[in-house]
Amino acid sequence: MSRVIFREERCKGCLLCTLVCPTDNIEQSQRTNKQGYRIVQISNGDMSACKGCGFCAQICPDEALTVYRSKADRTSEDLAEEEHV
Amino acid sequence: MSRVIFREERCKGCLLCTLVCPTDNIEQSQRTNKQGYRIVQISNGDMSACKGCGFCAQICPDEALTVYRSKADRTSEDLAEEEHV
Amino acid sequence: MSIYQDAIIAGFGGQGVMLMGTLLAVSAMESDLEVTYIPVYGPEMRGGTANCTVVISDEEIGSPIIRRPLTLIAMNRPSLEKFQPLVRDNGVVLINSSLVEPDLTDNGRIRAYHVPVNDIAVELGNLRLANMVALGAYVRITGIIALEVVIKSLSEVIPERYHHLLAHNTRALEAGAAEIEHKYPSGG
Amino acid sequence: MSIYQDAIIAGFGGQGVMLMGTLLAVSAMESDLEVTYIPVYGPEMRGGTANCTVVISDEEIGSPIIRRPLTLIAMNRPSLEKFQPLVRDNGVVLINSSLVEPDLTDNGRIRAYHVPVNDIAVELGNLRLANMVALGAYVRITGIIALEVVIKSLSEVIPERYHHLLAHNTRALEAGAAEIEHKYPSGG
Amino acid sequence: MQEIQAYKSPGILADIPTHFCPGCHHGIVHKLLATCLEEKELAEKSICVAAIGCGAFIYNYVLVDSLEAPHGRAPAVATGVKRSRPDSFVFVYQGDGDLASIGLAEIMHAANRGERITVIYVNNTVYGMTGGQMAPTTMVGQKTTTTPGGRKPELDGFPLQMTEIMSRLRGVHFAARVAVNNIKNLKKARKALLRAFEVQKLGSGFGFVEFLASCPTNWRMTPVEANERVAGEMIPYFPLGIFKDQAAEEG
Amino acid sequence: MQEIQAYKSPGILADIPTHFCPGCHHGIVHKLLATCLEEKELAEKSICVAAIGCGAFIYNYVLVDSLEAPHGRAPAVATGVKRSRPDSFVFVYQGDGDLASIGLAEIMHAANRGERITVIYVNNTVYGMTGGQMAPTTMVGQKTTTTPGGRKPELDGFPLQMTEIMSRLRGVHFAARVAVNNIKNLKKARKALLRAFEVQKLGSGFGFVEFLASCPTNWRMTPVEANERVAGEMIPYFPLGIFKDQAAEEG
Amino acid sequence: MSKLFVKGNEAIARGALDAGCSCYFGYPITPQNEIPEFMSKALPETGGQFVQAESEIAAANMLLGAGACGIRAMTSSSSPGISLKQEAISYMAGSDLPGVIVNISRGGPGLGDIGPSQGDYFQAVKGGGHGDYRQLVLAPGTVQEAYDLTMLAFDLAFAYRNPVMILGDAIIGQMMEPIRLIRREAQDREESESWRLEGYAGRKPRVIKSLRLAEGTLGKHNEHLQQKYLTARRECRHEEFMTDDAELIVVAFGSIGRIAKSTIRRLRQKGYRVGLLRPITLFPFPSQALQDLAEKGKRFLTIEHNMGQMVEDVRLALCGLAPCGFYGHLPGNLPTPDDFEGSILKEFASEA
Amino acid sequence: MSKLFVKGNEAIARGALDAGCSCYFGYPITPQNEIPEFMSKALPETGGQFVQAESEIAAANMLLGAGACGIRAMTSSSSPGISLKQEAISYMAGSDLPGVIVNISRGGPGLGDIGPSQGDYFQAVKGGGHGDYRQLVLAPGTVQEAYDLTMLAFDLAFAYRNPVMILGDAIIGQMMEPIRLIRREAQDREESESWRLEGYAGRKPRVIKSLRLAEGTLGKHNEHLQQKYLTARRECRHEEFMTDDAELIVVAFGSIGRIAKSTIRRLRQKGYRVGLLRPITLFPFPSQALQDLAEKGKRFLTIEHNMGQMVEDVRLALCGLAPCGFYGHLPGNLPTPDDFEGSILKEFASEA
Ligand SMILES: Cc1ncc(C[n+]2csc(CCOP(=O)(O)OP(=O)(O)O)c2C)c(N)n1
Ligand SMILES: Cc1ncc(C[n+]2csc(CCOP(=O)(O)OP(=O)(O)O)c2C)c(N)n1
Ligand code: SF4
Ligand code: SF4
Ligand code: SF4
Ligand code: SF4
Ligand code: SF4
Ligand code: SF4
Ligand SMILES: [Mg+2]
Ligand SMILES: [Mg+2]
Repeated sequence: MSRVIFREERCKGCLLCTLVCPTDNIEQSQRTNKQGYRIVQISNGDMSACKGCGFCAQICPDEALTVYRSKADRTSEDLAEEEHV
Repeated sequence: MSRVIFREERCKGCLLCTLVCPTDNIEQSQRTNKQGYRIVQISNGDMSACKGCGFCAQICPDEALTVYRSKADRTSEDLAEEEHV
Repeated sequence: MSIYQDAIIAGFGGQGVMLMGTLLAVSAMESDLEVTYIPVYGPEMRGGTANCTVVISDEEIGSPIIRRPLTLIAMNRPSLEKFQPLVRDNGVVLINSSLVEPDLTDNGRIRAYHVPVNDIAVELGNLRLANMVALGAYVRITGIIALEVVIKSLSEVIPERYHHLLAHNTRALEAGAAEIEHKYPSGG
Repeated sequence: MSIYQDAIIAGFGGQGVMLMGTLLAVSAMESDLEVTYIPVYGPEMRGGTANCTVVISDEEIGSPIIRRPLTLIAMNRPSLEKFQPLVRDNGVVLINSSLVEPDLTDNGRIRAYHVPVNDIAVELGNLRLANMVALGAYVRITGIIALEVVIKSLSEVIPERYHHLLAHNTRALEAGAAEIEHKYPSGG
Repeated sequence: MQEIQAYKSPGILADIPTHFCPGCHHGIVHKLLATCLEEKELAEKSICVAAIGCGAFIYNYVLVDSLEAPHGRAPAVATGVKRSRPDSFVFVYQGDGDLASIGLAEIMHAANRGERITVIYVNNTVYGMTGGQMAPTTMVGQKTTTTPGGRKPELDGFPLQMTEIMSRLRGVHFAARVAVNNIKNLKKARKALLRAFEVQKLGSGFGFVEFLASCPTNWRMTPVEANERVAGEMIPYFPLGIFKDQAAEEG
Repeated sequence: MQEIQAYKSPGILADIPTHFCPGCHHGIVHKLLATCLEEKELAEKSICVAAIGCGAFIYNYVLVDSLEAPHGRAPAVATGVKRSRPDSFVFVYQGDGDLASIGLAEIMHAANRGERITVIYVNNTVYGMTGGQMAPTTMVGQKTTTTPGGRKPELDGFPLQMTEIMSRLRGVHFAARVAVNNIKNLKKARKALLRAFEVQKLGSGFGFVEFLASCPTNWRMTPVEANERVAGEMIPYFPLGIFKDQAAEEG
Repeated sequence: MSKLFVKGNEAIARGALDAGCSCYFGYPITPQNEIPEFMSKALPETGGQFVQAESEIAAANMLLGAGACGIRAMTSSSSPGISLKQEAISYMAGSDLPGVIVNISRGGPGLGDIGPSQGDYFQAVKGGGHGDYRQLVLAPGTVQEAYDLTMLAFDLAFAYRNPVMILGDAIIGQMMEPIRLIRREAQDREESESWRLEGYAGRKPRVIKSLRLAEGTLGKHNEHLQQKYLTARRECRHEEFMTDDAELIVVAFGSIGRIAKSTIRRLRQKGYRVGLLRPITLFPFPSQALQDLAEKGKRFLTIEHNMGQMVEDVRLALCGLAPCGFYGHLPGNLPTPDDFEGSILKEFASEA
Repeated sequence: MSKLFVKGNEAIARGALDAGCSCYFGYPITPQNEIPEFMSKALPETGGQFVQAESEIAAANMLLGAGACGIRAMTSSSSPGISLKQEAISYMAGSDLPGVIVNISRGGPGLGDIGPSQGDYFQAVKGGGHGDYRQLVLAPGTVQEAYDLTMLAFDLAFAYRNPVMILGDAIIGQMMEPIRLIRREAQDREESESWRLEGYAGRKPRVIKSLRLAEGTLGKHNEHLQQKYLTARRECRHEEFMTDDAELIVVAFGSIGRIAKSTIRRLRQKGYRVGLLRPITLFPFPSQALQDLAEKGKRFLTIEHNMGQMVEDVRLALCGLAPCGFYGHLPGNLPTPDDFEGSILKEFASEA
């Protein structure tokens, strides 16, 4: 299972990560961080859908996300997809 | 017969008039004016070739020429030519 | 002695602190007092905190800039941390206790008023009214301006297209004032 | 007394008056004298006349600009008309008599030298040498510099690609000097 | 369980919060730029010329030797830099107000001279830093603080398409327009930027990459709405693509 | 014998000698301009904005209300004039150094805004007034006082083709390149200028006419040689013609 | 008439409109953006023209063009942008053209910051552009004055056919205060009739230019300009506060003048006999007022939000009659009344 | 070494080359065109870079870029062009960047003429750009000095990391005189090593900028700049001529200084005890030298080719110790020694 780590204090709640996640794995939370931003969280607290594609981390303007992709998720299809988009 | 009048003191001897005269009616003279420019004159002092087309006056950057075109010279060919060049 | 009051009003960008400042200032003007208002502006505002300074007096006002204010409205924690140390001894600090823990208050040195303005605003139906709750409380504490004048001035500072919200704002101002009367009966 | 001479050199744009000035000045430098040279420049030069000023001295030179020169070389009529009135009383005026009628000369006030420099140059085979003829004459009249130094300095002011013309220029300088010796045996 | 990091923060990107507003595309462009510099091993020899605009603080985030240029003049400053240190890698980071308004002469002349520099041009159709005034790129009808009734072409002109203008100058050897509004465009942007860097390494001419970017704050939109406007309104008028790649065309 | 005057000096052309060098095309352009102003009966309501260059003295020759603009800024000055007095007829007279170098931002933005002005642009591939330095239009290989070895495109860039650049801006409603080196071109130039004037009268947009011109002095040529260079070297790179005529295209 | 609560920037924009300004040319820069923003809405509504220029240079040159048409027009910017306008301002002075330029200055040099500073005094007063010209410079200290002086600026610009600068700072520009508007008669359309450009119909063509090549003409023009500046001396304006019995006079302009007033009030309460002279016109400079006070035996302390610029004009005015101390508040640091107390007390101590 | 007969402009270009200048950025303008023209030929021959910029603004900003790389570089222009460089100069000062700017000034304001004038003194010395900065200003009076001071300008620019201006006029630029060249050792490549940009390999990245938003930083920088300017006072240079026994000291700079010398020589012959103080550095200004003379009881007359600019610095230096008269030769009129005689004699009469 791949993992997404949030650095909550860096999140500005822009939701761009939610737009690019192919599995709708990220959603807005009810919490605000110290800066007053409404941060995001794993949808329903369930990490299992995450493909570890890293799109969320790539687009996050604030480097608030780190994605650890498990080898298992690294299917050849994913790789192919990455190449062709 | 058409006539070309030179205002010698205005001529700068650039010779552009000689380039556009369809009848080679203007040439450089040996004389310099007060400003030190070698001025132009009617070729061989013979005005008869002049068609009165006014090209020389049109191009002269220094308004040194005045052309009086005699009615006789105003042939329909000339007019046609003027329109089409 | 002559009338004099100054205030720093500070909070997050979206909390409407600038509007609080202008409303306070216009109310002072409508009370025939001298008043100046100065905001921070520019890239400093971006993302971070916003603040403004209001000076009210019955005499010509010299400086619009106040390094050590008599009063402070802190709408969030960073604002309290930044400005509380600057407040003059025995000065008034109004704290948005919905967002700021009470133990951050410098109780010995200043006079602190803890008002849960966010919660009151949410109760009134709109979190965005928190600023008006706070201003209502502030006006009641300091007594520098009559609450009625503040309410009357609302229509001057709120853009015409939002005038349908005037009643809500009025209620929020009143709720803030009421909270003070209730919680700090001796204060203000 | 100390050595001091100044000159305005003036003519049409194409007559090479700037070259005369620099050659005179470099010759002075080569004679271990102090010297300054200043040309007119910019749009004023366009089409119209050109002129420059040379000051030579054995002392540090203060002003490079001379309103009332001691000497004048007038290569054409407009130059004479413009500068002759400024020449100091008893000053030297060298006139290109190929282009300027003698009756324009202010004979009573100044010392005039009429030299047909164009004609002499044409005789030497090239009208463009007129400036050197004039300078040769000037040097002989004023005696401020030795002709030989001028001739030696030629190679410094004439661009290398024209060095095949050095001999022609030398001849022109000499012709100018000779004309003065011949025509004004007492002068110089 | 074995894991790899799916996206690695480039080492030259400072690990500090940015001053950008939530969802501002400047942040994404910064990341991409840093990534590409590292990928091409250019960071150590880079000199960044920062223009004035919300991107002015790039030196706080992309940690290479950096220089601040007066508003609009970054291409001239970069010319001075590159001519002084021809072996360094010189890139310029400019906004649309900076590049296409006050600095139009400087960008066009640096491009026309074929200065061996790379220009990263962030077009967000507005003056971001100063609070949302009309830019030369503001869309027709777009409301800004100085076009309260929307941009009117009869008075304010039409939005300038800089990549098109740049690509027609012969000194320009690479010109592309890209976006970072989704992963697909982000990848294309990366390729274009790498290619622009190569052009400078080849020493042949000027490289230009226009980034379409959002400015949620001054567009008065949420970051998500702003992100969508890039595709919905900007790309139709500012088409994406590689407009010129001289070396590729020649070779 | 009955006679007519074959060419009439326009009345608004001052009857005084010009400061132009022998054979300089500025003189011809001045005449043409004056003729066209009279023909369209525009002189009385004209405001001429003179740029800095050999044409700066136009107010001495073309006798209309005139204003001097700082070097390169004539289009901005003219914008101020036209916006203040929209009923006046505003034309600008600029050289290639003025317009295409220091003033590139101003001309492009005035054009892009579609200011209702007419720009007469005299391109002689050189800085005339200051003594023959390289201009943005100097031809590749052309020797000038600042390109002693000839213009080198790798260092100095390629000559800018302004009419092409202008005609691509949407605010521009008329753009043409003409020459005055012979009678045929002179007539075409007249037509183009008249058409540009009409565009301003229509109030639709910006009009631009580029005149290829000689500068015998700084080309170090005789006037005749210089005149020939226009056809021999300039026209091949700067092709003549009407590049844009919006009204004609639309209607 | 009732009061309006506005920013200094808006007060300037309103002052311009009420003075008959019909064209505005500007380019965004903090901290003066409220001026173009206000104008972009207000001018088209009254038939005027708002142009967001491509740069400060273009804006200044548009102003030159409008000035030549005899139109009341304005541009505004802040420090770096004002530096870019210097060539055009010099041309306007050289061409006897009116126009109003607003500098809501900020901290420098370079990009500096966007806070208040008075670092542009020299540029404004001695002429940042080339050549021997001056612009009239007005320095408001309150929002009301920002409004009033902007109106005055237009009148002076046309009376003297010269550029006039409003020199404020971020405090003046950003501060809000109540102001009272002045209703003006419709603008005198005749004021420029004798020289403006509008097409020569019915008269001889006019030329407006600064190039003066013919011998003697540029010299004559420079003489004419000097004469103009001498005449303009009658426009001197300043405020005095508690100077009558003061031993020490603080000289300070603009926002610093008003902040210093707070300090002075406080020190008066403590018994110090200190007063204030606040120059309102920086050019012409109120030298006479200073001399008058010096002759009464006062001492002087100039306070500026810079490293010492106006103090030179103060010293030149005092001309040895009295010494003048200086306290420079560092540009980049916000000034408050507290900051001036020490230096004033020190100045008291120094000679007392 | 033998002498060379060159124009002042060429002397400046040669001085730059001999001082190790490897980049030149310029834009044509009379009367300084010989500088770029010379450089366009000479620089490529020595492996340097000549760029004809699209404008004076671009040229100044190229200079800023080259300065940041620790390269010896130069730009040159004349009055209107120098006005356009003010923003960049302010940025250079604000970023502690070296660079040499040459102003061969001409008559103003506006387009003015192309003749000599000293109308740009204020702009050069008080700072025509925004903010509290100064550039060092050197004013040659001879062609030799034009060469020497240009070399010095580069040394000072790097010693102080500050822009340095050579302020000449059309006389200095166009005049030809013999000069002696100085052969220099190859340039010290280390002078900028501790701060220049070249890629961060082997060290930490560097940032060169003038923006200072964090509280206190801009203030600190302004303090640092003032300190720099105080230190620079040791660079004061001036020439004295026959001051020892003089009653009256003429103060004049640049070409006017040398022309006044002619007048003084002439007056000495007539028995007048008049001397000359010619400031060579205009900033820092040789105030001490003036004070020293004032203390010896001399009187002063400032002569300038403008309407009165340096005279303010003279009066500030004299500080009431002695009065200073002024004669301003009209910009636009050529100055000759005759022109100064009358005013010197008048000054003599006034108090004698
Ligand atoms: C000479 C000058 N003029 C104006 C400014 C103010 N200013 C700062 S940033 C900016 C424009 C920013 O817009 P853009 O270049 O589009 O960048 P963005 O912030 O949108 O990324 C302006 C006008 C300045 N700093 N200097
Ligand atoms: C700000 C400024 N920079 C430079 C100049 C000097 N200058 C005068 S005319 C000119 C260029 C003229 O060239 P161009 O525009 O091509 O006109 P031309 O003389 O060739 O017709 C220059 C650079 C100036 N007057 N002002
Ligand atoms: S790594 Fe991919 S799948 Fe997982 S949360 Fe991020 S975007 Fe979604
Ligand atoms: S993209 Fe980054 S900053 Fe934006 S919501 Fe997601 S984690 Fe937060
Ligand atoms: S009028 Fe025609 S034919 Fe006669 S001289 Fe002139 S050009 Fe020649
Ligand atoms: S065109 Fe005019 S100026 Fe030239 S030679 Fe002929 S008459 Fe003379
Ligand atoms: S103002 Fe716009 S461009 Fe600037 S940081 Fe915010 S969103 Fe980004
Ligand atoms: S220099 Fe060239 S452009 Fe200028 S007048 Fe002479 S020929 Fe014409
Ligand atoms: Mg932008
Ligand atoms: Mg040209």
